[in-house]
Amino acid sequence: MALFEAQGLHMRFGDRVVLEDISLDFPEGRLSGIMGPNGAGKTTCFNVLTGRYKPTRGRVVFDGEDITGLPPRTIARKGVSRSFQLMNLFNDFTAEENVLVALPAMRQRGFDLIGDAMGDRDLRERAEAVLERVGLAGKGPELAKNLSYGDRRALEIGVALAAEPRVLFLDEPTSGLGTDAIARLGHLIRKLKGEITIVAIEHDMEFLFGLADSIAVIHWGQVIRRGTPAELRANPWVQNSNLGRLK
Amino acid sequence: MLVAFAIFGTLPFWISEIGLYPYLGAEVLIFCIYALGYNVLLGYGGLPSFGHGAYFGIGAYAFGLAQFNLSSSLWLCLVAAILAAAFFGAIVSLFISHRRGIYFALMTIAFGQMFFFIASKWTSVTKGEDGLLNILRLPADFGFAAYPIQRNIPFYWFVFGCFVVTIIVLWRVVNSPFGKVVQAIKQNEARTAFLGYNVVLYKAAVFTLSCAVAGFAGALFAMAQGGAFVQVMNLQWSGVVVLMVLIGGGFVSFWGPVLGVVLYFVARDLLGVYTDTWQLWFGLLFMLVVMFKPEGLAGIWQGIVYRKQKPRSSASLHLLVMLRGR
Amino acid sequence: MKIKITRRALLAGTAATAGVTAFAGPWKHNRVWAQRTDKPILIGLTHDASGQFANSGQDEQRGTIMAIEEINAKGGVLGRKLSYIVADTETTPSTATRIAERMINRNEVAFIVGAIQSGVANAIGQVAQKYGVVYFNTNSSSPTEAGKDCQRVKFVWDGTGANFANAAAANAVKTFGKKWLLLTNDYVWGHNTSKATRTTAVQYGADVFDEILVPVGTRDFSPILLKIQQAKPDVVAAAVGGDDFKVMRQQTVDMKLDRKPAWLNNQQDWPDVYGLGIDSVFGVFGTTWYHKLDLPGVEDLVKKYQARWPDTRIDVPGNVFYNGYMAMHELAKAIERAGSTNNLKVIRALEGHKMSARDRLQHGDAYIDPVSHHVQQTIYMAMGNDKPVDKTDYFKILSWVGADDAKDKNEATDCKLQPLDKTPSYEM
Amino acid sequence: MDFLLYLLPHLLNGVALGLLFALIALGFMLIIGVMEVINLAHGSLFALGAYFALSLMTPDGGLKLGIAQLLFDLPIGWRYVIVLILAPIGVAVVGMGLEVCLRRTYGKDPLYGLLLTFGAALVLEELIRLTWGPTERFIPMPPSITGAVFIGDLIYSKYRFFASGFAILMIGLLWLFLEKTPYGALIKAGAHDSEMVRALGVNLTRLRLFVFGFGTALAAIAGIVMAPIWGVRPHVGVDAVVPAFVIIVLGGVGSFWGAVIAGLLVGMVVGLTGAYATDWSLIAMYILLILVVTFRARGLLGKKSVLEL
Repeated sequence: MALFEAQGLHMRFGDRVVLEDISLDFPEGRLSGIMGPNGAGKTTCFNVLTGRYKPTRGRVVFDGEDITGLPPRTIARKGVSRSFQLMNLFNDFTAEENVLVALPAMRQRGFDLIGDAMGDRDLRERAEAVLERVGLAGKGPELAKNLSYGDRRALEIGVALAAEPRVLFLDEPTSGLGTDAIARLGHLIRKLKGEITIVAIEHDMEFLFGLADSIAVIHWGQVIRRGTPAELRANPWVQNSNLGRLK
Repeated sequence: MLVAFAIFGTLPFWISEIGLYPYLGAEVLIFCIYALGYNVLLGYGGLPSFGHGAYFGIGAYAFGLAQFNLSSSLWLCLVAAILAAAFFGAIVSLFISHRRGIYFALMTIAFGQMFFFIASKWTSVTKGEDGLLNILRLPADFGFAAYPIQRNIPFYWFVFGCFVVTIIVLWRVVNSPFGKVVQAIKQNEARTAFLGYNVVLYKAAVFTLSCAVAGFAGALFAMAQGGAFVQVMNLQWSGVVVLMVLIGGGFVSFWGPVLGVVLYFVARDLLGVYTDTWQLWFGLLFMLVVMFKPEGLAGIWQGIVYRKQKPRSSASLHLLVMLRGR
Repeated sequence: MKIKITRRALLAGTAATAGVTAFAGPWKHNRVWAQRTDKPILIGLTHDASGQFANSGQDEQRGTIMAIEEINAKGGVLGRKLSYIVADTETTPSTATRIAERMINRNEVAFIVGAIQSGVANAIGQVAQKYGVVYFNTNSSSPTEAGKDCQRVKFVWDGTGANFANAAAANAVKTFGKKWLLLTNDYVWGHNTSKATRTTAVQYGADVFDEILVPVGTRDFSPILLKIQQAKPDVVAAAVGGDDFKVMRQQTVDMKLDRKPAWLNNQQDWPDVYGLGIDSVFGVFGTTWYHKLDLPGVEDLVKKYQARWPDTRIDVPGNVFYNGYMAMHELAKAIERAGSTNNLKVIRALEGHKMSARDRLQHGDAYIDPVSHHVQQTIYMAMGNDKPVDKTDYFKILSWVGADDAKDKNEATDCKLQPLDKTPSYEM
Repeated sequence: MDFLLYLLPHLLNGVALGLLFALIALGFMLIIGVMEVINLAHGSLFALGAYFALSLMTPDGGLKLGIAQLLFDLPIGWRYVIVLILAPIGVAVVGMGLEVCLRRTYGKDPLYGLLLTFGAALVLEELIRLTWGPTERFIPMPPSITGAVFIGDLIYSKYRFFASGFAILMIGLLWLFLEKTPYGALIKAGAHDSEMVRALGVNLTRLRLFVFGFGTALAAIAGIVMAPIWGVRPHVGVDAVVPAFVIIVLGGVGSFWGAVIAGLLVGMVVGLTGAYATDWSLIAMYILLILVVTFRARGLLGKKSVLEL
């Protein structure tokens, strides 16, 4: 039984069809990948899944519940969290504050107007734990904008994780990273794998092939292939296409 | 914080000696309250309102009307002013909270102009351009004792008390979970929404809050002036508070608005003595600040402190954090 | 933060005009200090230098300053010279309050003079009443100034909208016809003035069939002008003020609509029209003074004005200057009569004081109404001059109405002055 | 039928007003659309245009240069045409000076650009007051475009016909310039893709300087055209900048036709409320704005812009 499902998604912007009859399912506890060339509709698909856009047609189902067209905040509260391709941190916050704001416990206290946000030991410990989990232990007091690129990416995932999601969507986690940082990121995601359900968009095929349990290939707004990495690797179509780096 | 309290807390003892006068002190403090409240919206929430004078004016009128028609209790009248400003702020926030940037700013102008227009037109209530006159400085009744605040110096102390309360409340608000969320919205509204926050509601809340503070300041101003006049609601005066907040450095410091208000009033009062064209000099000064030190006075101050205090002890760090605000 | 203190202290050092002041003792009566008799009497001039009425504010300032200089040339008052300080009230009441507080507490002025706009006059009046400082509202012509917003310390020198309405309406019904349309600026002055016009006009048999409310800040009168043409009134009685009036005049004259219905404009302030050409004067309107009145002394005043202010763009004195100038002279005379600068004595010397037509350079005698503190005076009706004798001769004076005929009867019921013994004593 | 006869002149007047509003907003639109700077000095530059025109039209304006006398000796019609060209150029120079100051705010929060121009507005207004005095001034106009015309039994201003015709001309010229010339293409590209403009080898700094100068020249032209309708006084600019702002937001930032349509809409609304509910005619424009922006986030034809961030 899939935890998260997309059923027959259609998406049109004006007269341009971006997504056409996309059906996907992401089983619980697995890491699923979505890949495809630039402009294939990956990111749009992602935005539809996480509630940023409402699909023209079709349904998005999470844990047996239809969440199509719900506002992002409602979807987020149900346990769907996402990272962003263009890094989307709170730049003037410290790393710790970035994580803190994302904690559901903080969200529940959001209309607390007089408490001390940074004075709650329990909250701060949780934030510290998240930072540690993404390899940023000790970097809590640094301003997000002063972190290195790799650290920022890790923090990006940390913020998504802090929301304590049941499904974590990662939007091109490797984009812009160097080899070392990619290796570090791979390590981090591998650690998370199994703990929660992960869906990643990626055009770095090598990276995704090494991590994912199953992969869907999107092209021209359609799912053109699905399978395990091994199956796809053997597929001549995928090998011949220019979908990304494949050693 | 201590420095500010020390300066304003002793002001009546020396202000006359330096050629100024207590009424100016009271007016400065009232505008500090207004500007600090405004800065929660602009500096922390990143929401530029160019029609905030409206809520200041609503507070002033509400205070006067409450005094004439409802009650002669200072506290009740103040509460009425705050509630009135908050009420209208809340209504407006319904229309503007899902807007951002320039569209937000423009909508606030449009609503501000509407309130200004209604206040000028509704002469049977507001007395139009003549002003709602004879608003009294009601005695501050603390239950066990009542203090008259008719004269300028006791009135100054009263305003100072209000200032301290406002500072404490706003300081707690900006450092509360709510304050953090508001700051998060300023930095990245979409991301905050994806973290499960109802950003529209938060924006509405922070707008309403700052309107309430503006109403509070407006009520005090009505007491200071002994009347409520429609001009404080016009676009120019709404612009002035933005100017004071930014020139002081509201974007980088909780205290920025205080510096800005002090600079604005003192410079104006002193320049005004020597020249009728103070607007020219002030405009030039303002342009220079925006060009060369957009972080404002607080930014300059921070620059000095940071440079001097490279190796910081924890005590001075603590002090610094208090001074900078964040 | 420390830097700030020293900077302030430094600024204070440069602000040498400020005397050393200390606040001591109970408030109300500590102002009566022994005065050295040669200390100048300081007058605070609160004239607008910016904002909508900057131009008029500067004109009345020329009047008050010129009067002060003349008084000093004759040796001052009670052996003391007059001196003055000026501050821009910006046509903004909150600024005016602050300036009044500063002038009284820091500069220790003896009297305050100057106002164009009623909100500013009220703001200053309230502060002045609190301390007991005598305040002259020189040029704000809102009927409320000498009506419900009157003050014991405040004296109103200009004719009000009601005076002009009284003076004009009766005549206009006879001359122009009975079908009247009111054009009312949608604020207090406009409403009060139109109300007075309506009352008088109806009394003389006019049919006021419509009243158009013009929002303050209107910059385009074309819809209104079209509407007026469609309605075809005999008389349009306009109570439109400030910039709105200037814009309306310009647009009406441009469309040549200034002749067809008769326009009755409440008051025409000289600074608002001078320099725009004689063609720009339109309708029939009131004024308290004109520089070509055929009276002894008028020409002298014009010459003195031109000698003193050779550079101003307003080449001849007008009503706004006149009000400031006359008020200041009367202040000096009142101090002389009172034998003191004590406010209560000066107030008593002013109340009910009669001023001869000769001194006022007007056709009729004037007096300061003890009930409302309003200077009841001659009101002239005028219109654009079709036979100007020179380039300053904009107005043709049609007639004049004496103080008692022009008087606003409502003042007596609306105005409730604070009792004199409740007014703090003040002397500088 | 009576009703229609009553309505018709007001409709036409509304269109004329709308064209004038659009004219007032053009320069503002160009600067906000291309440079994403909210130029609050628009009003003061508008006023400055009128004052420059005053100085060039008549010796009364205080210009004492010998060469100006040549101008004063020309017939008034020619003088007016020359002034319509020279005065905006003068204002454009001032505007370019302002742009140089503005450079320091590029890449920062758009609020800073807005604030700088706010300061500039104060300075310019005060300079006008110092130079020309606080009195109301009057610019002589060629008699051929002043006076009244009869339409049926109604009298209307000849100048308004001229002014609205002029507005149509300016709108048309600007549109042709933006759409049909390589410069226009560059300006439009600069609006949305400064990297592309750089890649084309165009000096972006100079492009911005030019656009700002051009925008302020348009403000000045509007100031000159409006002078006989609104009058000339130091603070007249406030009357221009607020409607310009409203029109741009109503039409949608970055949209040329949006601004024109919004101008017409505002003119129509002001014209009709002026006839039927005069006391609400001023606020009508704000109510219109609130209604439109409540239902259409980016105005009528707006595009996404950094000003929203």
